[in-house]
Amino acid sequence: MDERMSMDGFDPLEPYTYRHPTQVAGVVWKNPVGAASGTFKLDACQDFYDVSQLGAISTKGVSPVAWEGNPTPRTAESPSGMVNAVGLQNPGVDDYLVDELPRLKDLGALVVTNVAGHSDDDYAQVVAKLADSPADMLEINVSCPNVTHGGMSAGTDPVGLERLISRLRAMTDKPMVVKLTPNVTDIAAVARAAANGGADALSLINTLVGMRLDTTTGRPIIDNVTGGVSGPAILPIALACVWKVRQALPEMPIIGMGGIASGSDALEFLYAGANAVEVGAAALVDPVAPVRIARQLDELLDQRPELAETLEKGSSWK
Amino acid sequence: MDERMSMDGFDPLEPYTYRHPTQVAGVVWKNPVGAASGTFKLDACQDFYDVSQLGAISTKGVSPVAWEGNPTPRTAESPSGMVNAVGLQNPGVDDYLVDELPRLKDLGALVVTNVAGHSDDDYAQVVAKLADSPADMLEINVSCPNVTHGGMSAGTDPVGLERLISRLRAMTDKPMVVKLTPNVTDIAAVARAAANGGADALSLINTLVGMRLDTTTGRPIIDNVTGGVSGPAILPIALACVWKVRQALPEMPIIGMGGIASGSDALEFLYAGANAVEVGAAALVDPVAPVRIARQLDELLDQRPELAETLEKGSSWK
Amino acid sequence: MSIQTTQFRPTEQVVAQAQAEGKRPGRRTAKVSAALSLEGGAARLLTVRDPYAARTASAGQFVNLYAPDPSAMLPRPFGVARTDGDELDLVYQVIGRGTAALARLKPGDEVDLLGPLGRPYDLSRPGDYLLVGGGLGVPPLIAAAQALSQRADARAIAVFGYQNERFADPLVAASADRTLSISEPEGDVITLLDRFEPQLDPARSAIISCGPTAMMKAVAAWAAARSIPAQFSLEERMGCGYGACVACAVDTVDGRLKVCADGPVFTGEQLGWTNA
Amino acid sequence: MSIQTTQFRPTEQVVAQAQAEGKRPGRRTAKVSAALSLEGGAARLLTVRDPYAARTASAGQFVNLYAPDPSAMLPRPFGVARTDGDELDLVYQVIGRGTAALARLKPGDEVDLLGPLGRPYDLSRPGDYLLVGGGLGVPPLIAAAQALSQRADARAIAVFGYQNERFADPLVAASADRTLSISEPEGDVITLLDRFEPQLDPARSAIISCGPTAMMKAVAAWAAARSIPAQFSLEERMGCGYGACVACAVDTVDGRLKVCADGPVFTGEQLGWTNA
Ligand SMILES: Cc1cc2nc3c(=O)[nH]c(=O)nc-3n(C[C@H](O)[C@H](O)[C@H](O)COP(=O)(O)OP(=O)(O)OC[C@H]3O[C@@H](n4cnc5c(N)ncnc54)[C@H](O)[C@@H]3O)c2cc1C
Ligand SMILES: Cc1cc2nc3c(=O)[nH]c(=O)nc-3n(C[C@H](O)[C@H](O)[C@H](O)COP(=O)(O)OP(=O)(O)OC[C@H]3O[C@@H](n4cnc5c(N)ncnc54)[C@H](O)[C@@H]3O)c2cc1C
Ligand SMILES: Cc1cc2nc3c(=O)[nH]c(=O)nc-3n(C[C@H](O)[C@H](O)[C@H](O)COP(=O)(O)O)c2cc1C
Ligand SMILES: Cc1cc2nc3c(=O)[nH]c(=O)nc-3n(C[C@H](O)[C@H](O)[C@H](O)COP(=O)(O)O)c2cc1C
Ligand code: FES
Ligand code: FES
Repeated sequence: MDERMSMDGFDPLEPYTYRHPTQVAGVVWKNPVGAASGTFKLDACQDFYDVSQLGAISTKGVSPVAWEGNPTPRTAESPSGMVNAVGLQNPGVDDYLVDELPRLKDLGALVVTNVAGHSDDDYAQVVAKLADSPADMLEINVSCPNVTHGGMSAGTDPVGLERLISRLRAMTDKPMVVKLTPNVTDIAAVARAAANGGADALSLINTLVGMRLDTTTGRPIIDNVTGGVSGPAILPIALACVWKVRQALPEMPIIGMGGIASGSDALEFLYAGANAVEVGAAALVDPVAPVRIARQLDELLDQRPELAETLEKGSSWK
Repeated sequence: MDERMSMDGFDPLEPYTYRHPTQVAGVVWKNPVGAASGTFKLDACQDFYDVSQLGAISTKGVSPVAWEGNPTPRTAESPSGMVNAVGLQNPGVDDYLVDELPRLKDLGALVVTNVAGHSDDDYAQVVAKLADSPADMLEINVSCPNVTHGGMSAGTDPVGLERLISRLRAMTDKPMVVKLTPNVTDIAAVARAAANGGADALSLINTLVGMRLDTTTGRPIIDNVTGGVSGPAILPIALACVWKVRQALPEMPIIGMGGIASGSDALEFLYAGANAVEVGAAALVDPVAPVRIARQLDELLDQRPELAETLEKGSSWK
Repeated sequence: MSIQTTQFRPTEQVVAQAQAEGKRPGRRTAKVSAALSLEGGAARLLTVRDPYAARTASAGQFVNLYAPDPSAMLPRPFGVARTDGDELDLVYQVIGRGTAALARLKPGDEVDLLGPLGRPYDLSRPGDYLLVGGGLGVPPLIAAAQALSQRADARAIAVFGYQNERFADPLVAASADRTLSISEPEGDVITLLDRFEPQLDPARSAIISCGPTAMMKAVAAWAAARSIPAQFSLEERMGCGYGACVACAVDTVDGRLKVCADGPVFTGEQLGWTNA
Repeated sequence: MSIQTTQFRPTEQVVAQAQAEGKRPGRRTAKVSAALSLEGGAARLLTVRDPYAARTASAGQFVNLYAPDPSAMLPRPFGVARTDGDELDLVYQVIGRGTAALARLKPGDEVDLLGPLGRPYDLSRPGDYLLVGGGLGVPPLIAAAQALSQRADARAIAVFGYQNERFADPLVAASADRTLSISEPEGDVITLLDRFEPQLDPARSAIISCGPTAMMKAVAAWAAARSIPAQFSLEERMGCGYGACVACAVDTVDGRLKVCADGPVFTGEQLGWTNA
């Protein structure tokens, strides 16, 4: 009953055989729990656990060239959450192809490469370079609130999004996931546009636009003024987004995320209609959180054979 | 330093003279802190404090006829927040005019009457009946996510909103506040539409669409499936909305709300650009919270003479 | 940059101020006097020192406890189970996050509370009261037994149904005139009521009940068939617990009422549970 | 319906498992051994029992503490100030919500922690170390004094500037060869460095520093003018503290690096703080 006690014996390093795999757009994940983009770094995380234990690893957004990101401060706390404006700092796709990606594959990880851009051409350039790479899936991030051009704007306009995804679709056979923003009036409309463009799966949600101010100075804490809110605070909002998209697109594979901090939270996303989930902010405050959550979910699924069966279909409660 | 201790001597009943009034659309509030719509009921709250102590009282949405609201369960918890789908249960405007409104006025409260509708005609009917009432301000709620027609849909379409507000504007001289939803791609566009329609002030934010599921049954906790998320969890999102609207409309009076639980949170909204604030969910978990927050803010404003001066203008950090 | 939903406000101070002004005391911080596990963990007993709540609560009323965890914001309502001077007892089960956090409280710790809240059972008539409870519905009935034990003109017969462990029997037996109980494999409260019926004078009896809705409806039917007046204490998910948010609606013959402020106690007539 | 960001995981168990596999231990729960106020409340000392962190931390490294309040999610990084067997000392000031919650911890309470994190000061050269600290930058320098006190070939001269109360003097004096300190009305660390200069042999000296950026830049200029190698420990708002999120970027001659994982200690050269 007391959850605090329930993982006393949890050992992120002990060999563990997951009993409940899932599938996302035909790709088998050994368990339904992945690391979310931007909250996983290979060098940092492999010190704490074996990265092949996760269902998938979604890497930090990669852009055509190196991006230096936003000035600091880049983060602020909020109740049960955090606001970040990293601004997609990354060494660029060429570096990614020779460094992080091969190392991740060598370690046995299932890799979802997150693709960032300031323009349609940017996305196309990155996808072109990834088309023959060992990446298992591509995740097109049209939902980052922290870059001035491209980023979120690409994910708020269904017409532009469908055009972008159609273009990228033609460039690769890799399963293509489109990552959606919740900062829209109708997420189902955007999801449909991504589907029409040829998305094989959707991941949601990216962060919500938010800010904090310092009441001693009266100024924003984050240099970028606004940032993206993540963490448990956004859990109910993310669940509603997943549920709405599942209602609109009954067959579309969905990777759910937003505030997941326990196996029970992950299970809630599966009931809302996700086929798999990813863990973001929770991994920042405990490096081994994604592994813990994967084990907790595995145990919860043992008690729910009916759900395990339909897992790959995205079994919402309806 | 330790906030826990800072209000040891707080006495919601002790006579207290507020030193920092504000103005919203020409109406003087004795302090910048009001009770948010839907989280205040006269019968319940006056047992705990003198309701004239607050800057304003925003009453529960009133509709043309009595509404029975949604079936239960109507609420679920979320991390640092709650989801509700009350569905605007209220006894209707005729009852309001003879019962709650006169009683509130007799007690010396400054009353912001929140107006609900399923259609433009509904809103018009209520505003017509309130035009000659003793209500100090009207707050047009075009942002409730928990009713099927009208409600939030009215607040997501700038064109329809401008038309609605223009129509209501012609019906009354009362200061008219339009309450905005954050569930839109561009809140500034909606704010501009309200301004063009003739809004004297804006209040934001209403709740964000969210849901929770019961992991023992796999079904939604709330009968209405989705509801509106409020409480500290939404604080950073609300601050960003206020800031964006303040940037778009430098002169528009703004009543800020969303997750305020302390005087310091209230101050943060003033820095983001609000002229006044309202307390919602925090009042549900401590009846006297709005009074406590008003006192805390009053003390914080003592140390910020520069802000007190510009308070009535909505002094954002820029 | 504060994000606390409350402040530390010692109960004595809050209450003294409120009473001086004729207002009800708001949320306040009280000390835990005792925290025990009952009958191998079937339920827990929490004793809190809050003179105001302890001295003013009537059977059927409840208090809001707030989890010692600001991220679990909403109130946890619990029926007042027993009062003793400045202290009140709550009997509860660990269900989710909030009750798990409450279960970690130790004597000397602090817990925030509001109340007493809601309208109590009407125990004004003399006669025999059948206190019919199931599961975690028993706490207010323990309080009723305690109240009735002070009276010469009334008797309390506890009729408790459990899933397994009969964790509340010792608590109610201290005050009730008789304690009948049963657990699931053997039957339910209707089994007990049927057995007790020969000793019952319907004309001078009343039923007060609390427990799962299905159980209460069965009790209502049993009572209606015998024309015994019955009162029921309802549970509903709450937003505030004191009447401000209308989260806790229930349909009654008087319209949609609030469980927290118009109840939690309603008569069988109000609920329309009067068909035998 | 769990919404906890962590689980209770006793430090011994987490560490034993990680070490057996050659991994670093993740977040874990440690016991508080002591919690004191220093010099009339200018700062607080928290002693935590975490054998792994205590036995592996080097001066300049930090640990993440997590507020005993799930709604304050982000880590609170604190420089390790002193270690003693299985225990480590942290010296901190109450700034906001998280440190306020930490200040309520009592001996016997539990607190979650991660670390040690980051790269330590390089203390490998023999000679004189000037430990130049300001305000709440002094904790890692106390650790440096402790480390240097174990060595025959090095001396530690603490040069501490305070706003008011000289709260850390007794802590550093226990290990430093000399302790110079000053508080604001009288001057700053540059005042002290200037005074000390006659006794200084720049060729066999090094500066290690931590404190407000303005102070460290002044120290960097002072050091550069005398060709004394200097290392600086930076502060930045963090998302994770262990290198996963890139929230804590700093521009260096080697490009944009992470304060938490590539630092917090950087040389004056790396920071480009080499103009006298
Ligand atoms: C008037 C009243 C009196 C009650 N008296 C008792 C009692 O004496 N002993 C006892 O064990 N239980 C009692 N309950 C039920 C008790 O309030 C819930 O078991 C408890 O709130 C669950 O909290 P949690 O944090 O463990 O669950 P969580 O699932 O974490 O709670 C999440 C939210 O849902 C609410 N919730 C969950 N289950 C219920 C429920 N069954 N009823 C109402 N709200 C719920 C919680 O209050 C909280 O707001 C009473 C309920 C009401 C309405
Ligand atoms: C490497 C490093 C070592 C540090 N060592 C010490 C030390 O030994 N003693 C000490 O008193 N302080 C130290 N600090 C600063 C300390 O981390 C902050 O004072 C503390 O996090 C404030 O937390 P809060 O909850 O009181 O403030 P809040 O304002 O409630 O914190 C909100 C968020 O902002 C972050 N934050 C606020 N101020 C700072 C700051 N100055 N630096 C970094 N993050 C901040 C918090 O970590 C938290 O994530 C160090 C900082 C860093 C980066
Ligand atoms: C520090 C940080 C950096 C992020 N960077 C990216 C990114 O590069 N690409 C992306 O698609 N999402 C990024 N995200 C969003 C997360 O992948 C995730 O969608 C979001 O944080 C919600 O999940 P959570 O609440 O579990 O964190 C980032 C989130 C955080 C907190
Ligand atoms: C239970 C409940 C009922 C509400 N009812 C109304 C309403 O009738 N009209 C309205 O405009 N807003 C309503 N709201 C929204 C609040 O007024 C407020 O905008 C929102 O909750 C955000 O503020 P908070 O986080 O402080 O609660 C309601 C909120 C809650 C929690
Ligand atoms: S719970 Fe808020 S009115 Fe009953
Ligand atoms: S704080 Fe996350 S990388 Fe440094």
